[in-house]
Amino acid sequence: MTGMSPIVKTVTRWVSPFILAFGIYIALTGHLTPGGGFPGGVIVAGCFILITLAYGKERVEGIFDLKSASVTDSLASLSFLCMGLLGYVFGGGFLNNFIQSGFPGKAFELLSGGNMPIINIAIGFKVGGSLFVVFAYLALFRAIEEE
Amino acid sequence: MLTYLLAFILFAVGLYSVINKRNLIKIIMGIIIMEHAVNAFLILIGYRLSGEAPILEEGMAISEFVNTAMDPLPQALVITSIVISLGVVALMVAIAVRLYQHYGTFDITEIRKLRG
Amino acid sequence: MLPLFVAIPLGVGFLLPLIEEFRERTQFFAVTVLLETGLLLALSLVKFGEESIYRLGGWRPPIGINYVLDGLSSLILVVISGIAFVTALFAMTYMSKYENLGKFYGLFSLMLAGMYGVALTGDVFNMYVYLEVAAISSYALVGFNRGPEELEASFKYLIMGAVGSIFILLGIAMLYGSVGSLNIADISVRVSEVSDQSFILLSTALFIVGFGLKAAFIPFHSWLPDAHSSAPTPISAMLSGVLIKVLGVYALSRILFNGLNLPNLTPEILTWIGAGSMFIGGMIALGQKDLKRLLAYSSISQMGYITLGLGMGGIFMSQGKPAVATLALIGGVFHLVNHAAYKSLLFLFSGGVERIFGTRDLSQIGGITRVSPVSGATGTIGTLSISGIPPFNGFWSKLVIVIAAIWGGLYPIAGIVLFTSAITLAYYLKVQRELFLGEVAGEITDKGKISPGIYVPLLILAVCCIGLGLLYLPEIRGIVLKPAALALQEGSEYTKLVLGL
Amino acid sequence: MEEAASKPKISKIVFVFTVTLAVWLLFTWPFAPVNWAMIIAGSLVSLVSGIVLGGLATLHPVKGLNPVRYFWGGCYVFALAWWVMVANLDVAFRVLHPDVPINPGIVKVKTELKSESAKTALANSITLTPGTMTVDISDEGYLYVHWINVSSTEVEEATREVVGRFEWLLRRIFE
Repeated sequence: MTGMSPIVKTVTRWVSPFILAFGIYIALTGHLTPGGGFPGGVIVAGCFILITLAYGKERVEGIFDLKSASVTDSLASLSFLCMGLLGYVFGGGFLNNFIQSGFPGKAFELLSGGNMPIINIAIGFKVGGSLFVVFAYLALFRAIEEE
Repeated sequence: MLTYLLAFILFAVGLYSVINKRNLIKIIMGIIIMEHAVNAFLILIGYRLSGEAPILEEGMAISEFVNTAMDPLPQALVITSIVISLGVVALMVAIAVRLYQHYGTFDITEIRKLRG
Repeated sequence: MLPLFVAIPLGVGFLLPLIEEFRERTQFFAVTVLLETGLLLALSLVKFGEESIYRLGGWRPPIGINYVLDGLSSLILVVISGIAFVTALFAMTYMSKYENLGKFYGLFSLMLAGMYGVALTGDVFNMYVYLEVAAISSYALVGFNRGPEELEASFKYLIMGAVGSIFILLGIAMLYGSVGSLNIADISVRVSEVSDQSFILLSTALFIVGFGLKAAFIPFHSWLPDAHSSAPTPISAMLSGVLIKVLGVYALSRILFNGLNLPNLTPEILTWIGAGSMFIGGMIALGQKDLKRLLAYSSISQMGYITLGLGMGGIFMSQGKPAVATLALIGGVFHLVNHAAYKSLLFLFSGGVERIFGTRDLSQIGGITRVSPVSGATGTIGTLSISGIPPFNGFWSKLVIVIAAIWGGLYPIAGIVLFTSAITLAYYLKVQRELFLGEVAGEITDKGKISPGIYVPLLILAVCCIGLGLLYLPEIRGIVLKPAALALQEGSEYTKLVLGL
Repeated sequence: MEEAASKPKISKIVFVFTVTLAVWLLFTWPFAPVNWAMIIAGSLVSLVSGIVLGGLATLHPVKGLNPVRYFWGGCYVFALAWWVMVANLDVAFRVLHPDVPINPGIVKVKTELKSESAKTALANSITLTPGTMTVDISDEGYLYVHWINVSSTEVEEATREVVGRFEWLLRRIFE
């Protein structure tokens, strides 16, 4: 894949940091505003998919390639499971909010969700990683087969 | 009642496509249409005329929230089912692409080594 | 303790592909999964017979999701764990030559997690989610070899399974729209108070179609023979032995018996669907030449027995004959356990046969008892017990179903059951004649492949096939089968357990 | 021209970090009572964004920190708004006129701008202006523009009419 025209490349260069930041923002504030781990992860994956489409496979390899995406995928799901098990150990129930809800910050602030932001971030990484893997296997199918 | 009718028409369109079409991609699209019909149905169940988004804001009384907010549960269900259907559709497309590599066609009448 | 049933396989399922990204370690994966299933088997045996609920996240039942352990689900847990353990033991040797084993065992564990979730959960939508987890893993596993036929079977299974799931989801949506709750116990309280019963009936119909597609009842069966014969052998054993039961019959009966309190005509429909599947599946199996396809059609037929037992239980419950109803339900549950044992035995055996002869075509092979006496003997035990020869377990469960049908006055059903048993005997006699008794025919690819790793699991399952008949002894029956049947029959007990009324 | 993505320079990381953090703070505005959690989270997110995507950022980050360029950028926004309004009226006139005096076609125009960013901004500005739309861009500095009222097919003449008014401002912003 050689990528697209210079216009697409330049616009990608301009907006991709903001897309990434926006995706993480959506995942991070999932307990305060509409959104959450899944939409945030989709946006993050969309950022990398945009870069891959605009610049081609080679350009994205140092940033977020297939292997790191699947590693992210697995690690994120494991950390989600760990949060659940930590709730089991400390909070008395699987996925219990063992960091007391509303403990560090006041209500309607960023740090008021207990373990919810952590879980949302884990879901965001999980979704981002797996969506990118899906995209990579489908769109770069030929390239992977030829290797 | 219109809700039910709308969802059923969409559902029937998808089911028709799954049953009657011979192209793998059209079958997959039929599945997607069916899933969207069910998702739309779920969302419409939780709809309330002139309701508000179910977000508890600062300084809002609980009774006021209950009286104006829409039912958030169907929305949670729908996002879960969207995630699931994403996985199913991704797997379907991947298998369809593989099948195309083997047979060179998307026509199911030509991909029929196995008998039901 | 209950979430561990889901959490452990989920963790293993995510861990193994992660390790595979860095290093390919075939035996490590196999041993990990074996330990995992062994641990789960031990857990489910420890938990057996206990009645408890678990509140996920600490929310009380009608609001939060809860896991319910009662007579039926603890029995199902033991069945899943047992078959999974034996299958993992078998796969350790059988699958060692395949590639991408980290992904294979990862998907296997995810499938287990989904099945445990379906068995435990007390929430309809949560059941749908777990059902999809198990189903998606199984779609991918069916096409694991990535040959054209495997992919085609997988695609067919995928389309039918996806349509089934959508029907189930629509049923759930409709149920939520009219009842306003997703908790099974809460639904059973509220469902009688709903004024407009027509939507309840519609959602019941959608559930029967959807779960019927998952369980391969007869009008919806066309994917099963392809999928179950194309999958790798351990997966065939898991699919036929456990998956269709948990995803199909168990989930359906949980919702219909415990949630919807058996709406009108449902038990009759279940009974006749069961009878039809039993009869037609048997008739088609009679003409099959491929061993695995024969076994797959036989699965459809045997699933018919289970459905028939449960449906008859429902009929007798609505007729006000609780004793007969219990007997019929015991017959259904008992047959479920037995079928899990001998069908996975036969599928694993067919994998061994394929290893010896290099083909599954019945006309090209023969004389397996001379080549490998141990696996031949286990295969004989499997075929004898599935065709209902007296000392083995299959006989007892079929007997219970027939007795229940006759005692309850459903003579035509009893006739169909007996006739289907004769058909079953006929096609397994064909298998016997071709496979065990004849001369050694065909090329024997490699004798050394029948190693202990292949036949020890077969021996374990064969011992189960002989021993499971003991479940019907009155003392053991009271501990194992009767609580399971009563869990379905006494819906109020379930409600009391969950809601703590 | 493009450098290796794996080794972004520190200056690029700082540039992306700064811009992302500025946008983050604008959008969340955590200053009414100062919300340190939001600011720290924003810094972390911007840092991640800078490290991961710094390699893709502008080729000369020092230019991106020059305030004069931002002043001209502000001017350009107003100028563009004016031109868009005028072009809008022009197109509306052509559409509503009973004769529909249009003469559509694709013309080739040449730009003197060298940097990729400037060319992109030019192409997007042309597209944003009603009546003209960039179809393609070639490496030699030629743009192919679809024009609702082609007055000249000569490259020089068309360049003066379509591109000329944007170019001098864009050169001050980007080059």
